[in-house]
Amino acid sequence: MTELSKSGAAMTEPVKDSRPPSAFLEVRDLKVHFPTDDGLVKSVDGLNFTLEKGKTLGIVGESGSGKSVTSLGIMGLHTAGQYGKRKAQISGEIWLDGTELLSADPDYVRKLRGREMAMIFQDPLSALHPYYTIGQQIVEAYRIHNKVDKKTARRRAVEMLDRVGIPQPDKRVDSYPHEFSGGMRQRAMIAMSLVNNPELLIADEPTTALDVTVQAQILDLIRDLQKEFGSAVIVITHDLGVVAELSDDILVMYGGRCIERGPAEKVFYEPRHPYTWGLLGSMPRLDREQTERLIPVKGSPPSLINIPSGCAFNPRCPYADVPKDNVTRTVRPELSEVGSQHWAACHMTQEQRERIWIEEIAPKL
Amino acid sequence: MARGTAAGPRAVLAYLIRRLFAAAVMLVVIILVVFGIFFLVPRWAGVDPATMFVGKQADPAAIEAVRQKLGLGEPIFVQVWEFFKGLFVGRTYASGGDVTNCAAPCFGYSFRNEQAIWPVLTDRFPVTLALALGAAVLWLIFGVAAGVLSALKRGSLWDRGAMIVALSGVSLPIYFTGLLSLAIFSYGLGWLDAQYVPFAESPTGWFGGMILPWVTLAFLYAAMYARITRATMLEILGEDYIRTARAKGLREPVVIGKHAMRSTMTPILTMFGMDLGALIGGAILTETTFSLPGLGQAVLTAINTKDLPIILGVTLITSLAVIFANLVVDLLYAVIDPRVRLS
Amino acid sequence: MITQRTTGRRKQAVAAAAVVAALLSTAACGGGDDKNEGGGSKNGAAGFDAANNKAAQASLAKKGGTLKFAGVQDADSWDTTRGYYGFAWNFMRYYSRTLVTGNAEPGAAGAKLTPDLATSTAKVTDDGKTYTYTLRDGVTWEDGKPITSQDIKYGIERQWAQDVLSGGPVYLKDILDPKGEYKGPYKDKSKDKLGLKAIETPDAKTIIFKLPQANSDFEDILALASSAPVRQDKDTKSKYGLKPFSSGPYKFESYTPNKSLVLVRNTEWKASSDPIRKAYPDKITLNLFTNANDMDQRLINGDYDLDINQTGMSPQGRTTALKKHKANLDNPVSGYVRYAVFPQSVKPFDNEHCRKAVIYGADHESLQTARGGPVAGGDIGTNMLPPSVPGAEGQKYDPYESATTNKNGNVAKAKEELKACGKPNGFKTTIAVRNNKPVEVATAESLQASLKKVGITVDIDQYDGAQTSGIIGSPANVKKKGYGIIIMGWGPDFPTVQGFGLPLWSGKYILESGNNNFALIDDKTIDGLFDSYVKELDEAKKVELSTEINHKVMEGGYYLPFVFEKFVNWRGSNLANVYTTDNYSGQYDFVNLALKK
Amino acid sequence: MSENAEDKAVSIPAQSTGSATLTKNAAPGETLLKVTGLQKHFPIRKGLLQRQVGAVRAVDGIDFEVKSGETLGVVGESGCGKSTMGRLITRLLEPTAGTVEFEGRDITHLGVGAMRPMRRDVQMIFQDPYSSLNPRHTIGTIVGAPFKLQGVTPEGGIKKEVQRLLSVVGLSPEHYNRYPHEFSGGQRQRIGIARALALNPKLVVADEPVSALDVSIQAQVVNLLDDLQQELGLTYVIIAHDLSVVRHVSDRIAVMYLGKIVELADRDSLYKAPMHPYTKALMSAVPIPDPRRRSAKSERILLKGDVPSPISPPSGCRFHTRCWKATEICKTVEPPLLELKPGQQVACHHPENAEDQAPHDTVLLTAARDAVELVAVGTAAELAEAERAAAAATEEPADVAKTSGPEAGNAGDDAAAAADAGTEGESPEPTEK
Repeated sequence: MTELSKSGAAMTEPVKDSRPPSAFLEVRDLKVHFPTDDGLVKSVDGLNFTLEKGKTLGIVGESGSGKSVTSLGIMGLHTAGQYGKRKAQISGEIWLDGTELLSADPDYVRKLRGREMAMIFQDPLSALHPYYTIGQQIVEAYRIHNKVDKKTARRRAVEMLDRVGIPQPDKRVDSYPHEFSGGMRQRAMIAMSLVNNPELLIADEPTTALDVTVQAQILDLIRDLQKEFGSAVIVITHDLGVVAELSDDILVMYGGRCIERGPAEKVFYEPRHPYTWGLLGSMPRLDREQTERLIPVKGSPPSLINIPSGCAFNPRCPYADVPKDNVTRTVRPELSEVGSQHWAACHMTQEQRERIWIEEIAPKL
Repeated sequence: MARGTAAGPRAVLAYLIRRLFAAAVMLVVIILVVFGIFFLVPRWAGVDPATMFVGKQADPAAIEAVRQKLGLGEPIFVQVWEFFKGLFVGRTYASGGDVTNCAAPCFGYSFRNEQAIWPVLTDRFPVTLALALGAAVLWLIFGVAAGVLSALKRGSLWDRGAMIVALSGVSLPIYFTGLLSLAIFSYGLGWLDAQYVPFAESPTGWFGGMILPWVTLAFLYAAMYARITRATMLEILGEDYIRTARAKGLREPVVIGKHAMRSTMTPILTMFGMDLGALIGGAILTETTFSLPGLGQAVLTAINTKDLPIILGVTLITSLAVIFANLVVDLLYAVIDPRVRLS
Repeated sequence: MITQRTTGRRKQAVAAAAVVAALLSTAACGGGDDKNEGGGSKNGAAGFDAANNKAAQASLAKKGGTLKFAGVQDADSWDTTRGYYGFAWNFMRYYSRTLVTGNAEPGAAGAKLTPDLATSTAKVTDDGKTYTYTLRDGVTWEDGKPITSQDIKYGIERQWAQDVLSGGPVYLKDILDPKGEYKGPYKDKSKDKLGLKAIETPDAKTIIFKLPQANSDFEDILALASSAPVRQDKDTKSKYGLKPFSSGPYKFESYTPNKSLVLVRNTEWKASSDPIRKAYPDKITLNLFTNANDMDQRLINGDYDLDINQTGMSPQGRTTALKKHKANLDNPVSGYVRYAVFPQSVKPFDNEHCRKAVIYGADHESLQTARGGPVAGGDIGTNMLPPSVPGAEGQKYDPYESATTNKNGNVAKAKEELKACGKPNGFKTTIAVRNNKPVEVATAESLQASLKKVGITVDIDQYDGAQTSGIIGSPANVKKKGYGIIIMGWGPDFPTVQGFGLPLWSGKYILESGNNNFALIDDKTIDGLFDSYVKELDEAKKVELSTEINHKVMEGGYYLPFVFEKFVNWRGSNLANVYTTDNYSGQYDFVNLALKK
Repeated sequence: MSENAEDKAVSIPAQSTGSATLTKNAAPGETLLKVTGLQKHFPIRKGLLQRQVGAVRAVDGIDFEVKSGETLGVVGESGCGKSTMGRLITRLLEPTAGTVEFEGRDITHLGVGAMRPMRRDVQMIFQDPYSSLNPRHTIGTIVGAPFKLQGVTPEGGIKKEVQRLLSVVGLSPEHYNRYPHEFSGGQRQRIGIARALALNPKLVVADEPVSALDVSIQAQVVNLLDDLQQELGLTYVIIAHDLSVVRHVSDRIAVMYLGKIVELADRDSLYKAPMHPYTKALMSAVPIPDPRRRSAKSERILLKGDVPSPISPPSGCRFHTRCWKATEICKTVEPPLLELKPGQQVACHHPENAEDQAPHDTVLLTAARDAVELVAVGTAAELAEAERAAAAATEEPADVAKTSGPEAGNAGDDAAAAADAGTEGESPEPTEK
């Protein structure tokens, strides 16, 4: 592993007048808004979480919940390559290994990308450049951050392809993405992301475009590599199965905000938000006895331009009228601790939720 | 689109042979069509083409002689056959004790100017080629650059201005922009003397004389290319692999210049291949406007004087050039986009 | 002569002309370079019409320099036997000599013949059938060999080889061998290829022409470039036009058809042997353009000295030049008459009253305007004989009062004629007009409008102008298409009534194809007058006969003349000794042009 | 469940007359659709003369029946031919060989005209609710189109009927004049379903009906399909790649692999005791939304490599290149689809949970030894912890993976070759994910 001084640069960076981070990755009050002709799209609207090295955070949510926007925000990809007048508005703090990224020099953040933090995308066919060979793309990723000649870089690329389980890597390194199968492409994508041993890996729907058996291979690979490199991993997905397999902690997003966050086991076995209940009830499960009917969440996800006032989930929530004074429709609930390292944002009291979960929801799952 | 491993030299050769075969078929069709237009259509219209070649005091002997010399008495397929023979082994034009040898490659013989066509073509083709190539280089550079800048500064004053200029470039005919540029830069301000000077005589003079024609011809296309580049670049910038490139930590100029540009080149190249034919038309207009002694000028004079052999020769040589250039474009296409296989 | 300058490509150019003209006038204003203003100075232009029928700045002529011609139209051929364009004949005098030629003098004097290769004009026998010439001493080819009478005979014989050398005039062929017995030099069985019986060359210095029938214009015909000598060993047949072998003061250095031509001095030519040619410049170049506006602009800029085509400036260049550089312009009569002609085969034009109805009904002033107005178009044509031809009376002869009383048409008279024709309510007919001549189309439209007022309805048929001889040259086709009115123009090959009018008015010249007697005039009186003319050797009588022929033609009402054509010609400021000559129908006489000192 | 309540409030003509349902539809349990030896080969043409140089054997000889009123689920991975199969039985594609019988009538080669009455009875629902609706047509036009195509005027007119259908699928009748872009994904899929139901079909073939939808919406649509089946007595063939969804909706399930049905069984039999190794691997691969399972040291069968090319499928049993139980016979003899247990058919020489069909053949193929990997499930952090704890343990899963290499030896070559051609097989089935 080629070690460049990854932390040294932090001293030259302006440190925000703010309390120092407590974790390897700490996101504080992250907001990502996009101005459009129809209005301001509040894709992420105040998000907080922390992540330690070697641990995995699963971010779950439906399309439009802001989970992908969050990952791009951390990578600084909303500001890079923003052309024209309509720029994304980002605020908050992102502390990575002691450095605040949003206030840092963009070029400094650029240098971190691919080296300290890397990303795996959903559809490897479109995420890999169709005109360059797999090898060229990995070599490029390596040489941005390492002053080595092409030969060395190529050796490294072959090594990485071998590591992610691509057969005959010395030959396949010269293949183009379209000559790979879907699973192979995702392996190549992973090889490219990990070529610089990043300390933070963000996997955005890494297996959604893949078949079940290939998905199992890739999940296994990610797990394996994480164990080997000790990186912090954020897995973004809509599939509760994937999160359950990979994550230590789970963050459930709805309408651009976190509505529940906690250790995986807590979120699955003691969920404290009606939306989480809805997600669990919507899912047909292979590991349980056949149920007669699924329990869907009614209605559709909210528009991010007109997020419902109060609790964003209130129009779809079967328990919206449980708290008094119509509070669910007027006041936005903040996250509150409902257990050890477990937070949820709901107006219902702890007791109410506990009762509903135990009496009404859990038996039906 | 067939897929497979990278095409080997044999595949390229087979592809080339196939393409050349297709090109030959194409040329034969072109020759037949031109023959048809200039020999058959007047006959249907009840006009004897031979009378178009004699002077004011039309002597029947002269008309007959011309008919014989041009081979107009022969059936059309014999005429075509003679023409093809001439291409490869040369041919002899004989009439009234006057014998003219036209050595291979014999593209025909102009009775208006009493010249074999081939030397006319070799004399004039370089001018047209220089005009077309120079203009192509100019429009590719400036059109693509303007398009990229517009895409990157979308919605800015520059973008709007460039697109308005591009729109006017697309809409204005060459003879208008040509005359306008002549009027302003040559006659009016006297900055550029738009007068053709052979390269061998004075390279700088040649260059100076070509600037206005180049710019005029390039303007039309640069405008189109700026528009297509802008649109394509905007589309490409939204592609996932551009995001990937940024996620790797690449500098923005590399993201744009390498990753986005290569993809942007694909439709531009496609368009370029299609424009080559139209380029000849543009070159003819430009040559006319600027009195450049190229193929366009020759063919225009030939059309006015019904000098079929010149028209046929120019049509052939330009068709050859277009077909050849398209072949190059297709090969380049395969180089740029590995998904395109030569089949 | 044939003019082909105004071709289809003009149309496009004209379209953009207005804008460009506007720009130019502003640009020129800012120039402040008044080199073209003021007449007669050393560096200035001589003034408007300064070279029209008079020599401008002759005293400033210098020896040397490069005379630069520009043009949009190349010669049909530079082969003396094959060329038919007037400007080509004019230019050929640089490299070819004839027995006799037109005077190198302005105006009408230029049409007078003067000996060139010959020591004097012909000794003609009383019956007018034998012409004898003696050659000067010291006349040479470009390789230094002397020009012999045999060379002259051979050059003339080439006219017989129409199958190889088509395109040029064939007057001599028709006069010397009316029965077509001689087959031309290329099929000549005799050893020296000089088998034509009508020309005798007893020695190298003497040449005798024996005419089967007298022709009083014979010497004028011998003055045409097509009578120039050609040396047998240098005859490259059909390719001779690419590099003619010079007998004059200049020879071909290079020539690329439709592109450029360069003449350089012929060092073997001796000034002492040539009383006509001054040979001022060292070099003469011709560059061909495709864009007439561009060429005119370059003339105005001074890049070139002269338009070789001599058909007047393009409308845009003319406008600019008239405004800013009037002193560089001349406005000579071109020798052309522009007219409408009524084929008698198409009813009701078999009736002369119907023809006259059209003549009276026409608005002559608007026709003149359509032609370009008095300056660019010319004076209203009142009869058919161009002013440059001896015997012409110009507007003094105006049988239909077209330039005076009836210049805007005379509806009453026209109706009267219609009544006499038996068509009191008018009739319908068709005008045939070349589609590649916008000005002719405009005249047709003008005629259409004025005829409507007298009840004559006309359709306009625009036919392919490149195929004129095939379409209106065939009387059968004209009749079939019902072309009651044909719009055309005509100029003299050589300035006599025969050179101008014979093909148009003689019953003998009604041809099945390539016909130019569109009116199909088959009038014994007119034919008789022509017969008398060709036999008449007295110049004064010839003039009288010319006038009479003109009167007869006009009285028959076969033609509606539009204008005696004039054009606006550019004269480069750098030129000296410039003058127009009737020998070449108002063109500048090229042969003695000089650059200023 | 508000929609449910609404649904039931709507009277459905087919049901309102009670017995009419039975006369219209075949009696429950009767065979509605019978497929025998069905094949579809897409020719591959190459060269100047477009000679056929091979074929994508998308569907390569399958037999099954669908009984009236039941739901047949079809699962498989990309390129297994399931979508092609769907298009064949709805006759959107012409089969290369085999027969399709609908209500006892052979419809395999019926022409367009003869198929028209059949089209009323067989309807299709597509995966992508975005691209299957014409954006320029109103919902009323889209849902009413089948009436116009068939020349049928329902009682009370088309508009009324369309509005009724909209309420059946849980949309408001006021949506009649709106355009597709005004609807969310789930609502659009409901529109697609309404369109399919317009002519009161007997068989509905749904190709990935919920895979483009969000989880919470998926459940709505699954429930809707369920309700409609109960109320209208519909028969479904539901094609999907998601095993949990298929299990939830199906009565019987067919598992496809490379153009073949490898197992066809009752839902419960299949999920409780899968017989075909592929079925087993497939089910094992599904991630389970239960974090406790990983700490329970459960292990997973991890197949190696990719599905081979359908252009040149492996000989014998098509799964033998990736099967851990493959023996010589699997390489040479294609196993027939046999009913080894009532209601459970399987095409395997060495089935799981059943008697070995070729007990004499016991020597595993060399490739079979590396064909599969058993891996532990858990988060990386947990696994790292576990490893540290068992540092001295002799068996280390990660090590096995490393020494054997993911696709070593011959199997690796095959897989690589397959990877080359793999997506070629996808082209006839562009909608499959």
